[in-house]
Amino acid sequence: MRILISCVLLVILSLGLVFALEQAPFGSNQIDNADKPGRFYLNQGMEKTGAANVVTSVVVTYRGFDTLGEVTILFIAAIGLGAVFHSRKKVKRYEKEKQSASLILQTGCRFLFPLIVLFGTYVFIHGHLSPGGGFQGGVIIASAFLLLFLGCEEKKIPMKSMNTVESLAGIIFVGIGLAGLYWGESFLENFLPRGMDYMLLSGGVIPIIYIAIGFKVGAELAGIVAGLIERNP
Amino acid sequence: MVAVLLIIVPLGLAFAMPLFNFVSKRIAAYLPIAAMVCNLILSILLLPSVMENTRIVILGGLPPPLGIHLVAGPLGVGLSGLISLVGLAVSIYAWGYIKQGAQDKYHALYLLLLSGATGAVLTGDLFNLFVFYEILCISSYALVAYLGDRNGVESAVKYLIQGSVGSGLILVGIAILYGMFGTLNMAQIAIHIDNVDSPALFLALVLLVTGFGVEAAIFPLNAWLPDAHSSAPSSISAILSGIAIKVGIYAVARVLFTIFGVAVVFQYVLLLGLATLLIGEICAFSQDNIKRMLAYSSVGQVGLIVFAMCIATPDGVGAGLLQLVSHALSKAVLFLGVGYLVARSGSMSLSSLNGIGKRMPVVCFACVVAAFSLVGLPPFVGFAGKFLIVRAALAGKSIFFTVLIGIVFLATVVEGAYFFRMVQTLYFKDAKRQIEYKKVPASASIPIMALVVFIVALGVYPDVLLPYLKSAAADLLNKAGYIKEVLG
Amino acid sequence: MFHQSTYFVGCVGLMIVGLYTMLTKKNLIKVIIGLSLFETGIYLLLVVVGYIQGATAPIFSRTTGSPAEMVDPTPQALVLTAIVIGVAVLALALSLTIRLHEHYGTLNLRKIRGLKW
Amino acid sequence: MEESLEQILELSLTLLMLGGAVCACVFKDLLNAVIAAAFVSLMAAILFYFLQAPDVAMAEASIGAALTTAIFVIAIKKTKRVEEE
Repeated sequence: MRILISCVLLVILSLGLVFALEQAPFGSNQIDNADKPGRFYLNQGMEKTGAANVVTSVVVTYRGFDTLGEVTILFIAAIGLGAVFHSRKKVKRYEKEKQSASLILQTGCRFLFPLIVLFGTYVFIHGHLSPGGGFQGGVIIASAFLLLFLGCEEKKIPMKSMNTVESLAGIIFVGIGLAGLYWGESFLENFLPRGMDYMLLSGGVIPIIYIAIGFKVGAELAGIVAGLIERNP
Repeated sequence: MVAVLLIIVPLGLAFAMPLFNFVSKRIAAYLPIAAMVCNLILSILLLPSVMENTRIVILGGLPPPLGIHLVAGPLGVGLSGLISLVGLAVSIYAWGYIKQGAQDKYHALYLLLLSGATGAVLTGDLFNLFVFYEILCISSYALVAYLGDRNGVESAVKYLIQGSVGSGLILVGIAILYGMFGTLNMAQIAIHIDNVDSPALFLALVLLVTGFGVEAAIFPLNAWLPDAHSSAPSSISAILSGIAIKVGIYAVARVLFTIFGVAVVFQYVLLLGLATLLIGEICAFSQDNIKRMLAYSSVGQVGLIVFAMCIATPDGVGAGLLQLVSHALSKAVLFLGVGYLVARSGSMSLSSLNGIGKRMPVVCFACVVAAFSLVGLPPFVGFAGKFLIVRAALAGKSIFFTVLIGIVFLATVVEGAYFFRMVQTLYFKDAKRQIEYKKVPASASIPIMALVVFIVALGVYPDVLLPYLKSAAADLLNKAGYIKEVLG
Repeated sequence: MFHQSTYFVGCVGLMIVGLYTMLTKKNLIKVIIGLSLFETGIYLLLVVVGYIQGATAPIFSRTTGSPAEMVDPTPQALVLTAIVIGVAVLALALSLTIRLHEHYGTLNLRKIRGLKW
Repeated sequence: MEESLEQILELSLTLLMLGGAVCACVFKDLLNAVIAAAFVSLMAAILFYFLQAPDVAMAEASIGAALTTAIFVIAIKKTKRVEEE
């Protein structure tokens, strides 16, 4: 019965979607529309911000407020996970009779960990020049911590410094936004000089904000993974 | 320019909270109070100037059709004032009420919830509205499960599943609108939408209203509400009933009136609102659990507000907004008060509250005032709201609306029945067992009484609010004016 | 238009499969898997919306890149935002799932009925 | 010729992705279902690359295929592995 009802609902929804998508003039109508935001970003974005990757300039400056909200949402998820898992009694650390990883695995993890962190850092530092950026780099860093959790169980993530990094990065993001309001005309405005095109030091505040986002996302996701792993049933 | 601080101050304080925790864990409880005081002062200062002309706050250095911007109009600033008023009362209450769990995390989540609500009512960009709406929703999922008990976690899971399907549908709607018009600015979409007549547009409308309707708890989408509101800690129930639902209603109204503005749809939504009203009140009548009763009563009130707004005349929308304010204040008082009643008597069952009114006079008096205000008895603000709704509905002299108003009266009778039953239980029944009742702390009675003062004062002088309501209603209904103010 | 129709079938199909999983499955983790499939479908839809046939990625370089031949960058920025929101919701949902399993010892949604209408 | 090759590739990737989604829906063993969902994310990431969205492709590959799967596996390890009737 339940399956039947849901099938009927979904068939209606899919038919509606297919009809709607067939009729809408997607994509094609925008090439000659210079006043549309998308075209504007492409035509003027490089000149105004100095970032070669237009997606980055959209994410960080023009739609920077969305990005602030999005970082906030990850922050909420990390805090919410801590609040949901909070238990009244102080539980001692999870001492299960799990077999520790083999020597090769442990050594491999120790060897790979700095390399992965380095790669993540590269990805978010070059976010304004090449594909990638704060989110992608942050996730890569978080996955390095995940590897550390799986391979070397005796290593603990220093949660306190993690929280500090997270909080400082958030404050830097908001602070740069307010600085734009102070020295420029609006919140999150690019108030630094744009620098040489295609060089690492270009794009004004974009690399700074993306580095802050990278640290914040990395710390938050690593915190989420740590919270989930360390939960004792 | 100042309007951006309304969002940034709570957000920045929430980000900084882990740093404050290193200094002392006690600071966390004061931060929401500080942020809300700041927001309340800012909103009150801004309100007179935005009454004259709407302020556009540019973000990211590009003028409106290109970048994100905030619209500090009478509606947005007024609602953010309401949010910070109720938020301030609840944060003072929570200072003494929340004693278990990770308290610093509670306060951070609470602060983020309020900043999400403020951002959602101020923004002028469709996707930004979605992002702030998600901040509101996700922090309320976490807060509903804050106590970590059986019911709380279960209802949070239900809420999360329904809420995230709703946000997915909103995203599909945004994708369709962006594909058709190539912009996310609400004013620019509103311009283009008049020139296009396509079934895709109707689909986008349905998807957006369905998605935002999950938070607004319009009839077929309200299965999560009674569970979530009754299982959450009482301070969170108050903020969910008082603020979170209102943001959902605001978003639905913005989509219906400002972006689409198709008069044909209003009648269907109006009927949905009426169905919500009837179902909510009847379910509330059959409840024995007092928090569930209040939660269903919220469903009913949402129905009434949606009904009033979809009359779609300036009077109707203004009356709906007054009812919104009245419900936010009264339901906050009721949940806050009932929180201590339940905590002292140890059970949520209505019968365990027999005769408690003599032992906890202040809280019970406040609850009775708020209940009377919700029913619509004269010296309170609820009366003004319901009276204006009836007047706006009957203004057109159509038989259709006369019949509908009859149904609204019927629902009010049901509402009166269960609230009078509650009053009877509180005052006129003998307590079965004798329990030592501790006094309610001042951190609870002061905000509750402050809100009661507002309920009575606005009930006696509703004229204070009327000019604001009028321009707020114009802000919602006057599509051409909105476009002109945003795009210049 | 063969190009875009393929993608429309892909993203609508993914959304429908995800919603079907959410509506009919009883296991909570299965429902959350359905949610993630549904969201992947939406991301694909958003990117397809900004796609222009024959255009290149919106990244300038020293040698190439004319703005007229690039795809719309805005939907890509939106999808980046939406993906991160999705993973946040997912993490919260799974933490609630673990907590629910501690209380009830099962993940079958038909058996978890502490609250009634 | 090149054009049609690309189209065939896109079509087959889409079909693979849908097949993976159906598998994720049908599998009784939750671990298998999660791996199928990760496969869907991976295919979606490749499709994003074809759609000229390298940023999104990177994000989807690293978040959807890697991190989400890890979180799911951790959650399954803490709860139950088999979907019961």
